[in-house]
Amino acid sequence: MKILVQSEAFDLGAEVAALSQGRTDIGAIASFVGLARGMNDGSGVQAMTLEHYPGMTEKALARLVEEARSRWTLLDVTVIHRVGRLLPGDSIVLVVVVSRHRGEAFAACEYLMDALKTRAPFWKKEETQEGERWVEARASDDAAAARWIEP
Amino acid sequence: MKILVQSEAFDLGAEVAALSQGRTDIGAIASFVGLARGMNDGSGVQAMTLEHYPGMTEKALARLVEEARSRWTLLDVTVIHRVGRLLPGDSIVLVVVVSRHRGEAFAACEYLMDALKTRAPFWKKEETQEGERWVEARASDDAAAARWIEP
Amino acid sequence: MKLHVLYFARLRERFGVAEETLDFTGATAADLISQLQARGGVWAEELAAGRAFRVAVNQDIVALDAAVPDQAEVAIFPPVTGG
Amino acid sequence: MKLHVLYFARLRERFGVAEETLDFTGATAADLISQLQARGGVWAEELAAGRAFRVAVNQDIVALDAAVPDQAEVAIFPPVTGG
Repeated sequence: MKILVQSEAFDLGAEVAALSQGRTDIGAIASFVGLARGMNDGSGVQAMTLEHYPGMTEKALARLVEEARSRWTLLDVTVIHRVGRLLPGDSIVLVVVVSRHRGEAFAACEYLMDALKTRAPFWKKEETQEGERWVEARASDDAAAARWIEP
Repeated sequence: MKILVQSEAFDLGAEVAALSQGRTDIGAIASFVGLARGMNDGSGVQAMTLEHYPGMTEKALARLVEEARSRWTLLDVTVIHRVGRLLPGDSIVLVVVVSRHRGEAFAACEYLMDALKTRAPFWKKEETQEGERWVEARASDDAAAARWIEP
Repeated sequence: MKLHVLYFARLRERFGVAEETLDFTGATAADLISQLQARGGVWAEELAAGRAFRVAVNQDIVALDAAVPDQAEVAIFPPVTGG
Repeated sequence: MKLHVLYFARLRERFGVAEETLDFTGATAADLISQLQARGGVWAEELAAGRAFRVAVNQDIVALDAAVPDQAEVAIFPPVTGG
């Protein structure tokens, strides 16, 4: 398990290779990369700044990964989230899950993204033509996270 | 849309970069890589050979991608499937989907893998200690594909 | 009419044939399967009712009641196992 | 007792404070929110009932009825928007 919060860019290929190289028990690698878009809610976005809660962030991400590992049989997980100022097209977040079978890798990867969006202490501020604005939480993210709550 | 059937290895990082570089409209990149495992159904697998139906394969994959694009709003898709002899740890298949929002990228990526497993003409033959054997189709793959059939 | 028939994977190995051109007097994929079953031996065994195989006509997987046009490329193969 | 209180994102900007140490005589997170609301102005406005904010005690998000122990690190912030 590797969890990083960093300002630097990450390398998807290198992270996947680090998880899988030299192993012959992995059948499935599911990965997700989230990128900063140049347009959001109808406004051009020139840049965004990601703030976080140092100390809690790593702890919250580790908990989400542990939850995923208790739900599905996973072989390894990497989560990297960037902070600081990012430009449109820049990568923001990476989640890679490796497992024997694809169903588990897909489910855990999507679960981690949905959980991260609602439970990890990151906040986005966008720079637009109309000035700066904090991104508001989305009801669609709450709905996505709620899908995983077991009855 | 890029669809390739090839014996050569592919490079996940390079394929993702080719889809996303220079764009600022992509918010989500979901990708899947399937690997050859060294153990299957309780037997050690020394190697496998992937056979396909040249001509139909590309056509079948293109149809699956078109189906995914008609179901979800996607920005681009890459599918690469290897054929020939592969060793444990080697990559077999790559699916990358880019879209504005993560829900669509995840759904389309998983849909494409489930559909490919049941509808694209590839066959695996494994070399084990007990000799060669053709891999049998799995009921779990049929069940996974059936999830996407709309009522 | 003439058909070009292809076999893949386990069926190719069992039949010992990768492709052949044959005369066909039937109308549907089921008629072609019956014609091949009539060869007996592994043909009768592998194409028996209840055995899992797939038929593609001109590179589309079809149901057994599908029509087979003249000069069609017909492929017969086991359920697929790629990915 | 003493609490170390942190504010993030929009709330940090609105309050003009990133962190402070304060005396607390209540017991729960709701008591702390009441104490801060009593400052009036942006505090009363942003922490009013019905406003969306989150409270973490010692780096775990908690409900407002959660107990706040002495020397706790309490963080108050808007709903998160990362990823």
